[in-house]
Amino acid sequence: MSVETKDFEPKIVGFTCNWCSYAGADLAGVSRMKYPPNVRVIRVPCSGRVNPQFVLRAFQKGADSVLVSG
Amino acid sequence: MHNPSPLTPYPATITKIVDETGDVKTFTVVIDDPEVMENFGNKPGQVAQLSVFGEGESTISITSSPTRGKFLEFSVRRVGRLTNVLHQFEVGQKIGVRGPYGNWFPYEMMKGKDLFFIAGGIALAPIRSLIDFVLSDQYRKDYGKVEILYGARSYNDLCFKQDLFERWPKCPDTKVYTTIDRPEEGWDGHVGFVPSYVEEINPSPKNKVAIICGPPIMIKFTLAVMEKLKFADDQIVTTLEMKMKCGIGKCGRCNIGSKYVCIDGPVFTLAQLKQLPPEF
Amino acid sequence: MDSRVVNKGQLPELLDKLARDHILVAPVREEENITLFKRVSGASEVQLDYITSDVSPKGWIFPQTEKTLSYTYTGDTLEMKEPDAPPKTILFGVRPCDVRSILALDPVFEGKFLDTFYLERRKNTVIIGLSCKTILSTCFCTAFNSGPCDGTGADLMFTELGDKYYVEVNTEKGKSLVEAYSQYFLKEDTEKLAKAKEEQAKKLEGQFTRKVDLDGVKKVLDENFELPYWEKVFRKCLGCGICTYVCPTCHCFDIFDYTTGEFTGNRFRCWDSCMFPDFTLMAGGHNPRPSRKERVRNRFMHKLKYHMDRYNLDGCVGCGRCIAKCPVNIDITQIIKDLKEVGQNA
Amino acid sequence: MMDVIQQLREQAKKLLEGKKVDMVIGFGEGTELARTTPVFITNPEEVSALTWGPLCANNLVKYLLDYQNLPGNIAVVVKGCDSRAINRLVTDNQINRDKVVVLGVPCPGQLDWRVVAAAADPAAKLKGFSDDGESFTIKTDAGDYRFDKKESMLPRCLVCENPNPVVSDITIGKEQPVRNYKERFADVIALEQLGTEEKSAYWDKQFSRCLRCYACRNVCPVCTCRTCVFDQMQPMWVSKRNNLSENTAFHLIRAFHVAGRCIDCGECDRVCPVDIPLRNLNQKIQKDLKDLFNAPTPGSEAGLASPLGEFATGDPEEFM
Repeated sequence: MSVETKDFEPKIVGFTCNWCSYAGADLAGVSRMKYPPNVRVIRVPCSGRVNPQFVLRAFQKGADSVLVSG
Repeated sequence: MHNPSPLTPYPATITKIVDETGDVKTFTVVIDDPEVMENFGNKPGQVAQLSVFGEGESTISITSSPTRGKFLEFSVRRVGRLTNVLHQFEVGQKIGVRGPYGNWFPYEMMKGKDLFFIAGGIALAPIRSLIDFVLSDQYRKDYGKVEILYGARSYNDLCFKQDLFERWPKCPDTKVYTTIDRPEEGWDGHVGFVPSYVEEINPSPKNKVAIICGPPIMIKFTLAVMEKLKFADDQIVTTLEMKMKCGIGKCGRCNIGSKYVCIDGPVFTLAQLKQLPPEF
Repeated sequence: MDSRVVNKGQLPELLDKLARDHILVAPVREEENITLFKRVSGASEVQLDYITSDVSPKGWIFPQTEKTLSYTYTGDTLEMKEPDAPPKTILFGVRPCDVRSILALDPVFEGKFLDTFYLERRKNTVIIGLSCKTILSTCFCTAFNSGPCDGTGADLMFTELGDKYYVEVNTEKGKSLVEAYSQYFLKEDTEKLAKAKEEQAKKLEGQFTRKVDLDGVKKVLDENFELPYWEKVFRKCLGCGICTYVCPTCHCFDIFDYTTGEFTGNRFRCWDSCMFPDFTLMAGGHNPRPSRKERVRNRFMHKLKYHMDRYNLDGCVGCGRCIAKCPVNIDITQIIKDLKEVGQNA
Repeated sequence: MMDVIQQLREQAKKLLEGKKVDMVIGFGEGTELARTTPVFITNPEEVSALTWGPLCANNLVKYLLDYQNLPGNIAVVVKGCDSRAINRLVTDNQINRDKVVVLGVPCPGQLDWRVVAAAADPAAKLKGFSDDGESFTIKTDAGDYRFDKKESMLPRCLVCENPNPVVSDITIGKEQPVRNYKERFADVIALEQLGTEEKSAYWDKQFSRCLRCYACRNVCPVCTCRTCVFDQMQPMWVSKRNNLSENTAFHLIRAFHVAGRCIDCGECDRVCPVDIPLRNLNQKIQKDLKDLFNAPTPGSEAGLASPLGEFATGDPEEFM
């Protein structure tokens, strides 16, 4: 695995709740705060919408980590 | 190098899109390689596999007659995954085409006879190729009177309006009947279901071949009418629809008994259908 | 044709050489009870004493997953590429029933439209058959005029006799392999071995416990599509795909695209099963075989009638895998027996 | 054991003749000595097709789903492990308890039919069974065959929790003692001991064999979705490609879908044509649920909710 190499850029899939985390990420953007582009945000209507199969599928498709936030 | 696989489509370009109804579009497609297009050799009633890359393939009947020029027309109803995507396509975009597959309408056998076409809804598409074929300048003299009966739920659901109301009625010795299921403002034509309209018109079976295509329920009742009108089983021709993947008789899913619709069909006479198990 | 002898002691060396020079596929034991045909790197991995493999070796000629096309498609531009021709493969240790099954598959992929993927693999594969030594309770290949030592269809047919393998060279492909490794394929007087093989075949044929007589079954199916009998069979069927996936003669497949990037993707064909509800389900929602009853009937009709109608070959080879693997004991030999009875009572 | 068969037939006959049920689902003689097959009896004259013994591994409760919308009642023969499925399906509102007559049969354990088939003369005719607690004897016209339970039973029977049905309307046969031959989660614990890489290698090897025949899903009594996620075309969650990645996705998604509902009947494990130890996967989740929520095996009591489907204030909240 290439995790050890210095220039490793993880791909993180983030499932974020529309009402808190996504709104938070949105606010961060509006406030011109910077965060690394490694997180690919997917908005969900509620973190309860996240099925374990979404997480598995993200890993299967090459995500290095999955963030569920809500 | 090995031989090209029959599963590999030819690249083709969409050259025209016509909105037929709310959920049916007719795509005019030209295969990019002119030599392949020239020798495609589709006969009325045959089908082709359309590729929408990323979505897969779908079996669609070729709705244009080879007599009308070197292009292919496909009328596609938006029902599933692939057709949804295809409906978003624009002129100039590329798709894949392979074929032509299956048998064709027995136009040799029909020579010298009167033809009575009966169709409902989207099912005019597969028999339109034969209508255009027999109405072409080249072959019109070989056939007798041509009558076309076409019905849909409403005026908006009638496909090929230009053909129905402008092109076909102008052809010699041709009559077009159209009907819609329910009365509608602005529609002064016939109102009623296809089977009852057939009974009303009361076509004589004498020296006539009926070509029927439509939803199963329409076919069922129309066949009952045809029997009443004393049409023999081999005077009735229809074309079937089945799920297909390969189109070349290998993937094993479009069988009705030991016949594959993709190579032994899709065109069957009623006499032939009666030999097959009722599994379609 | 020609026949040779391979000394039992020299077989490992021969297999090592074959594995070094080609892709060698042979029965391999996985876990406690499972034998599968896999690529091997040498004789030590080969399970010579296997009885039957859990999944038929057909997958080496008609793979479960096969790329038929890769494409780059942007909407306006389109490029397509077919995969490269498959490499030369040696399929070693194939039982007579499985060899026979490949003969049953051939006409499906031949015909008016030549299926190049199958035919290229078929052309590039040398099939080395291996006579059976043990008859399982599920075996019934004798019903199809085959037998435990039947070499029909194999390029080379090995039969273990004492400390020797009697090798029948059946085809040109087999012959050239024998010539390339002539130091192992000894030219001995094989008349005695041929006789010994006959005797062994006879002895083994006496060990079959399933007596299956197909006489009249096709006639029953020809004359009856609707039989109340199917009502009895389908109820217990779970609708899984075991029987079709372990079957050496099942050939149904699905074709679909798998995108790998924004503009790129591959087209695959994968085994499909007529026992699955979506097999015949059309986009519009109509399904000509909507329940398990129609699907079960279709499968057995395909094996016992449709394949015969189309290709004049048996659609079943009597390997017995579906009998052994079916979780609810749906047994094709029982169905054959019952159908015969139905025919006699009709 | 033979009197159980007799009673089973009598009860079935009574139920059918009295029009209490339209159908009896039970075990019938198979096409080989070592096998049985599900039978569906609607005619009281045909009850003699019913049988019972240590070769009746199938969980027949699954078939109730085929008839869930029929107006009539159905009787089904269940073992201890199968009976948990009845509770589970009732809890999931998949079947109506009032429309099912449970013919509970205390189970002495089930043999792996392959072991029996390998030992016995395939042409032999079955005459009967006997059970001395530690072994079964299968009596045939070609002689008797003795099978040690510990050696020859299905893996799931070695750690059986409920030899006696947890739900039953008519119980047939003597109550059976709980005999555990090893720790219930012994196999899972052994796997847990492996390092991450070893675990991954172990499951990779197992999943790469998968044929994706979906027998594990189709036999599963708690797989009740009308359209399974794996049959869905849009979106296609898992494609038909057979490779390690898709196979792993299939098995893990399935394990999560039955998490908290899997009744541990072990049918997935039994039916797998390539012997993937699927029960280990489901048992790992069960063990975790037990450790976290002290959850009993799903279905072991009537009305038992899934630990993942309800909230209790005492639930561990390690990340809050």
